[in-house]
Amino acid sequence: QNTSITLGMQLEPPNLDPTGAAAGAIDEVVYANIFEGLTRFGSDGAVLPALAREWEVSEDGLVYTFTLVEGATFHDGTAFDAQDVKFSLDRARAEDSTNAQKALFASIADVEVLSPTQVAITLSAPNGALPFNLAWGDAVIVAEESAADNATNPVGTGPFRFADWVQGDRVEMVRNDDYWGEAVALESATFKFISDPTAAFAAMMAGDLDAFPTFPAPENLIQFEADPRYNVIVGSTEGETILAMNNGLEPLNNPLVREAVSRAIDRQSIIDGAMFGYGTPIGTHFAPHNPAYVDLTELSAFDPERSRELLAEAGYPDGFTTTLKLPPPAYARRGGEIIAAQLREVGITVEIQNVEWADWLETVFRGRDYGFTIVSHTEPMDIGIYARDGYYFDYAKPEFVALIDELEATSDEGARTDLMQQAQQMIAEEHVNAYLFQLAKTGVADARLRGLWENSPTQANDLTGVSWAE
Amino acid sequence: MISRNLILGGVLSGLFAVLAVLSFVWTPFDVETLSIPDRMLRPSGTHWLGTDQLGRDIFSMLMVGARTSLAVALASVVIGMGVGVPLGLTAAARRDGLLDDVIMRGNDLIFAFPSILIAILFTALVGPSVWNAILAIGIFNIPVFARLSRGAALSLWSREYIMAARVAGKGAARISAEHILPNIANLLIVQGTIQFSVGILVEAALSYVGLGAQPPLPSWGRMLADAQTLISLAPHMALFPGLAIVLSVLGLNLMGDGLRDVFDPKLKRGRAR
Amino acid sequence: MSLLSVQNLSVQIGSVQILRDVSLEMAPGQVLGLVGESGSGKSMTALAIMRLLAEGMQASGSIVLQGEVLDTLSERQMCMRRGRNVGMVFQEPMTALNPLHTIGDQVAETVRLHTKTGRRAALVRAREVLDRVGLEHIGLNRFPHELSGGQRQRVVIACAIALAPKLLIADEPTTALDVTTQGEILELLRRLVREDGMGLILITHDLAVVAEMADEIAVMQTGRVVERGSVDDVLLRPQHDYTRALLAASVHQPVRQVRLESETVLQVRDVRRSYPGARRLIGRAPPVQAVRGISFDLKRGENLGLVGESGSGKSTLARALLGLEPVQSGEIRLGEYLMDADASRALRRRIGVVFQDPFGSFDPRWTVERLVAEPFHLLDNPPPRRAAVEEVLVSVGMKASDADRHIHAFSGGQRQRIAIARALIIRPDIILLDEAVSALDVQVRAQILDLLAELSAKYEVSYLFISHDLSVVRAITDRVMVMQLGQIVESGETEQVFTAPQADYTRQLLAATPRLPEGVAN
Amino acid sequence: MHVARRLLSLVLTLVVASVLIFCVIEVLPGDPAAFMLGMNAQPEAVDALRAQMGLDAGLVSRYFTWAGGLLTGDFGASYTYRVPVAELIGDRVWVSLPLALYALLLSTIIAFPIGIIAAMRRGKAADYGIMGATQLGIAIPNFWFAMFLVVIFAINLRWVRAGGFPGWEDPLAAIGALTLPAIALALPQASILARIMRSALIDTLDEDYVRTARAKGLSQGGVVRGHALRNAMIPVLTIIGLQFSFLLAGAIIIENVFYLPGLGRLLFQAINQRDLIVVESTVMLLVMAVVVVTFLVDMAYAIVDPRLRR
Ligand SMILES: Nc1ncnc2c1ncn2[C@@H]1O[C@H](COP(=O)(O)OP(=O)(O)OP(=O)(O)O)[C@@H](O)[C@H]1O
Ligand SMILES: Nc1ncnc2c1ncn2[C@@H]1O[C@H](COP(=O)(O)OP(=O)(O)OP(=O)(O)O)[C@@H](O)[C@H]1O
Ligand SMILES: [Mg+2]
Ligand SMILES: [Mg+2]
Ligand code: NI
Repeated sequence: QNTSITLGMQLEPPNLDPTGAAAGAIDEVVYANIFEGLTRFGSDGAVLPALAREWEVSEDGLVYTFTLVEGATFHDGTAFDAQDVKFSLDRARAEDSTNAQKALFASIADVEVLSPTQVAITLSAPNGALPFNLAWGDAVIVAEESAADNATNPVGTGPFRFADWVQGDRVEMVRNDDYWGEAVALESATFKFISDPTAAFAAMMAGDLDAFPTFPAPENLIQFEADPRYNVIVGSTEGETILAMNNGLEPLNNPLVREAVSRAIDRQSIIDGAMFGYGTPIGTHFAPHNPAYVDLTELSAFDPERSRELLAEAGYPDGFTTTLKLPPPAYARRGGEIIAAQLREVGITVEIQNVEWADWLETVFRGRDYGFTIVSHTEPMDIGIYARDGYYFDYAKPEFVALIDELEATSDEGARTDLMQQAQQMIAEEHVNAYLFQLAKTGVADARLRGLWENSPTQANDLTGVSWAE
Repeated sequence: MISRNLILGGVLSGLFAVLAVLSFVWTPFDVETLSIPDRMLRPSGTHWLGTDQLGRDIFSMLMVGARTSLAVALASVVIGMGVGVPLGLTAAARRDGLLDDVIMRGNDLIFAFPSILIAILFTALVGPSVWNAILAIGIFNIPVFARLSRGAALSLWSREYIMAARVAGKGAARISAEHILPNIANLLIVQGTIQFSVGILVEAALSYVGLGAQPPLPSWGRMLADAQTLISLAPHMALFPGLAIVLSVLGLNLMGDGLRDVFDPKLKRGRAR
Repeated sequence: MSLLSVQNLSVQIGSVQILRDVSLEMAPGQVLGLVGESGSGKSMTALAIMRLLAEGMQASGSIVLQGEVLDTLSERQMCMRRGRNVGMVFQEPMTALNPLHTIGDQVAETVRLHTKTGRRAALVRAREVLDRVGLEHIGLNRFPHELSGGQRQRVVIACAIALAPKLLIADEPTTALDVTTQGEILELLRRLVREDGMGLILITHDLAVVAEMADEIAVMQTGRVVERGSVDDVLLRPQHDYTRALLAASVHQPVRQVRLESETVLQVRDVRRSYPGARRLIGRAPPVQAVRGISFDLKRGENLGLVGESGSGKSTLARALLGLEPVQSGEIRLGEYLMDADASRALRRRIGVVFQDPFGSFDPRWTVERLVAEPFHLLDNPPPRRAAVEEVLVSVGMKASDADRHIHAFSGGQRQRIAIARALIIRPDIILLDEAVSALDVQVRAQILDLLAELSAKYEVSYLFISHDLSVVRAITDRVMVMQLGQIVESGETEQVFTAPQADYTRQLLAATPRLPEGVAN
Repeated sequence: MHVARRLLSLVLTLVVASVLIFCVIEVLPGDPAAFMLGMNAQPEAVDALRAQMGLDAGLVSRYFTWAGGLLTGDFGASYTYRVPVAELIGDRVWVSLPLALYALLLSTIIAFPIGIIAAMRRGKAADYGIMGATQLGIAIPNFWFAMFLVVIFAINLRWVRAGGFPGWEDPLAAIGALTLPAIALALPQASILARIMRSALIDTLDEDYVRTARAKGLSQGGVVRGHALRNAMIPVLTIIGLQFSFLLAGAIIIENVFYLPGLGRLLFQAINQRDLIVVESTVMLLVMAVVVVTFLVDMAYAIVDPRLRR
């Protein structure tokens, strides 16, 4: 009986501390395996209890009282208790915090230890999303003794303990026999980092890997599908892939021009050409698997004729020229080539510039020095970014900001759905960005493996339920 | 004597040069128009070498790619020669002087940076582009030409005809231009063709790792990079750009060899052994 | 029984005939001198005997060594004869030894190849042989670059005689050496022949050398032996026209009018020139003193000779006079002006130069017209180029139409004429001739010497004539200076210096110079 | 004396190179701290991280810290991995260096015999065959060749793994993992080396001392073994030295094809993550490798050639 697993990942995490860096690759290794939070995401995106067995919300929605599990210990042997929760949350929201998602904790006014197994979190304003926020990898609970070294020697409460990290090659972890919860089936797990898609394909084919949960080359999936040794697992992610437009830049500040751009793009051919058919077309910034999703693709249906008319109407009968900056992922690089060709058809000339992430963050995201860019927003439920002031696509229309503020303060599900749909409608009609497709999670695994996540509500490779078939 | 190498090499390199020039006015298909339904077609009567993952005609892409490759390689040879040869000539004219030392140590310094490192640094600095590739390969070429021309010039400086020119009151610059340069031209031409072929290879490598030509400009190296993950699905996508590189480099190298035979009869002279 | 008998030896490359029916005969213990001008086939003959011709050369005819027919032996068998039965010494001592092996190993190699001795025993033998050639003080573990030219040539000879072969072929063994060193090497060869009863084929272009060394002489011309006989017969009673012409050229004296005027055109006072020493980590090695305080005057129309062995500083002095290099002290005056490294063009115009290498002193890419006119750079208003070039070409005995050709189209003698034309074109007061005839065949040399004498009379130019060849200096100069280690050890009227040398060094030089016997016909 | 002089110029080159590398890399756009924290990071969090990384110190003081560290072997800590750079590089060197040496070994093993055969059969069919093959070898881009090697030997035949590196605990597996990359790297090297070997040998066979040796009674083969080969080593050594730089450049690309955790991949990754200190140290190390190899080759001349001793 096989009790170990070797997983492939395209990107190597820069370090293993999910509370100190943004890289999704960190969560892909440690989330739910090594580190746990008060709450966690299930494979369907639902917020489930984790280190907090249960919680209660006060009448006014301002105080959350979490009851913690008992008997949990950190991998270094120290006990887990309410003090650790306070420490972790205070650390994340502190003045000198280096938490990449510090905003998640912005609404917390105070964390109070009621007893070793009870913590009360007081908010400055009601926030129905707190359990959701605490499920993020950035909100995992760490111990004061080991927090500083988590980057290289992560110590959490999860079912696996960290064993070894050969930088540039792999991270190894072994089963934590003192785990407080249900024991996991696997005794050890290895995450191997293979950035090159060809090499990934070869490694999978050669049997060096048992699974590649997010396989980087969708074009090769046909071959895996044809091979009975492998299972191709296709699911969804939280990644809305968009052609972001710089709303603050002439002529993209003109909604007519933006609509022209949206209509010049044939989503299906991008999905086919860049993603080899994997991906769901979207017409707004919202995940199609979310119950509140509205299909607005018709608002920006492919229509080059109309696109040219709109351009003429906006005063650009001969089109215009701008830049298209592409970060490294294949969806951007490949999609960019196709979009450039499609835009050229209606007279818009784009100059493609491939940039690395660090460069993208500095020039596009922070410096807003771009015309178009393609990026996948992988955070769950992130339509709120359209309300941010000075965000990189520079929208933040007051009406929309008001809408989002109202949403934040609302906890009634029906009302929330309504507000979310209004928000979707508004950005789709304004064509803030051109909405392309929801990124698919395309994984490959040994046909005998059971229990791998199909979808990706957050970037994680939760191994707690994984086992080998007899 | 015109050797077989020279003819074969000339024909091969000429072929690519013609394709590159022709691509300005005509290609079988437009390389900027995509046709997703027609992607990854095998070679056929319509698409002589098949199509790529975005349905573009590979033969047309190769033609335009030839333009990129040849232009990058040529430009980098021009940079290398343009900077390296004057440096080498100056160093030779000031042999054993401080300037000579400074130039040659500078050369050693550049030489210590493999071209790919230069390219990586440039890319990080200004982003990837054809210019970046040209500059990286060009800089890498500088010490090659500087050393070559210095070495050759040094051996000429001890010749009596240089002495005669000095007796005629000519200065170092004038002698370098009138006597040295024409007499090392052969050597430079031969080395030029070789660096040209090296340039094509390096450009392909740089584009392959994403440091060279950027889309939508077709480039052989990038075509290979694109073909990489598709190699078992559409091997022709990897085969033809690779062959284009091999044949053009081969052509230039053969031409270089042939030219050397023409210029340097010493190699053909058999001596008593 | 004869030692070596060569019958009707012919060699051709493709359709080009290089040797035609060469026949030679020699007895043991004899020295056969093989003479002839450059390209006449002397080396080919030697290589054909050794069966070391390059691939693609076909030889025919018979070669019999000590009664054994060599030309039918297999390559393997031939390898066993080379080095053991017949040894060979080549011209260039600088390159004839493998730079990476010690001299001991190189001499021992011959021994180990042919006898079943171990390395140690072979080295013992090598020591003996090296002692015999006069290298008693040189260790076996030295490398060739650590030896002087003459010493290296001795090592090459040691390699060849290590197994006491019956025949030694020496192809121009002394051409690259100084007269004094040449004398020593020739003496060594003579001794080996005498002591071992070895036969020696001595190949040379220098008739005087053969005259001193050989018992018999064979004269070659364009691949044929044109005359063969005893030394006396050939030298004193030459039968063939070519031999006569060769002899005449060797003793040729150009007709010169001696015209000494009092005007001094060049005045050299205590000139010193040193080269910076080799660089070290910090600083440099002590400088090389190439010229150490030389003073002399050159009068208008005078022919002044400068002799001295290799490395004595002759060329260094010449470069200083030409203003090509700075001097550390002393002064060089042309008339009333000082000549130095940044002399004006007007000053440089007064002095021209002709170098040794007739080919290397011309840019192969330029036409003769441009080449000859190059010194016009020194003139502010040069005359029309074409006419001037044609005129000067004619004056050195060339055709006006030669101006359009490139330098490779001319023979060595013609090239040297063009070099002289280039020096003359701006009518300098002085022409410096640095080994200007050393690279030429005797016959061509005679012509050039005549030309120089004629031009000197016609244009009243003064010559500073630098050469290591005493007979040439004697033929053309009025006054001579003898240089050793950067200093002038003797100077005076040419005839006087040659007949009654004062300095030891001059006497040594003269003694070492081979001479043709008295009575060689003019 | 000569050794000391060369050593001095080596040190000088390295110092200038370090300044150059530091300056170029420090002006790169992109902030390591911002990269680490991603899109949702708040500015004060980025600033806090910058301070933690020591990035708020002045340029000059950071240079001296870094350069001083280089001397003592303390290269600082990686911005992203948070481990000592020396450790990171130390691990990678054990992949890159063996790979380079393996490729060098392969290429000499292939190049020497065929170069010698070609020289001795000059103008014959074997010579033309070998010369043609080497021309082709030079013209084939090694990464393209590597792609086909992977397809054939790893994916189709499954003789070796497609890539990756199992570590040196199992030396046989480690060597197996390096074999395809080394072959891909060695192909052009071997071709160039074989050509140089041939022409160097032909040149030395034309030398006067070869004629002298023949006159002693040495056969053609004996001359090649006893005299020509060692003399031909001088140009061959030069080329081996020069090729090292190409070998490194090639290795950087080949490591990507075979996903070997070597210095080249470390470099690419560090550049992308703006892990500047790793980039600086790695580039410096690679440059140092080229300079040192050039120096060693120079020293090797002295072993081969007595004229250069002392
Ligand atoms: N490898 C060769 N190929 C063609 N011709 C050659 C070759 N070697 C020599 N020759 C020609 O053979 C002729 C005889 O040459 P050889 O070397 O025997 O002359 P030599 O009398 O020794 O002259 P020198 O005094 O200049 O040494 C010359 O005309 C020369 O040009
Ligand atoms: N550029 C130089 N650097 C250092 N030393 C030099 C240089 N040129 C010449 N020498 C040395 O100066 C001395 C004189 O050399 P020079 O060439 O003047 O001799 P020469 O009498 O012309 O000899 P030859 O008859 O061989 O031409 C020699 O010891 C030589 O090694
Ligand atoms: Mg000869
Ligand atoms: Mg001289
Ligand atoms: Ni030294």
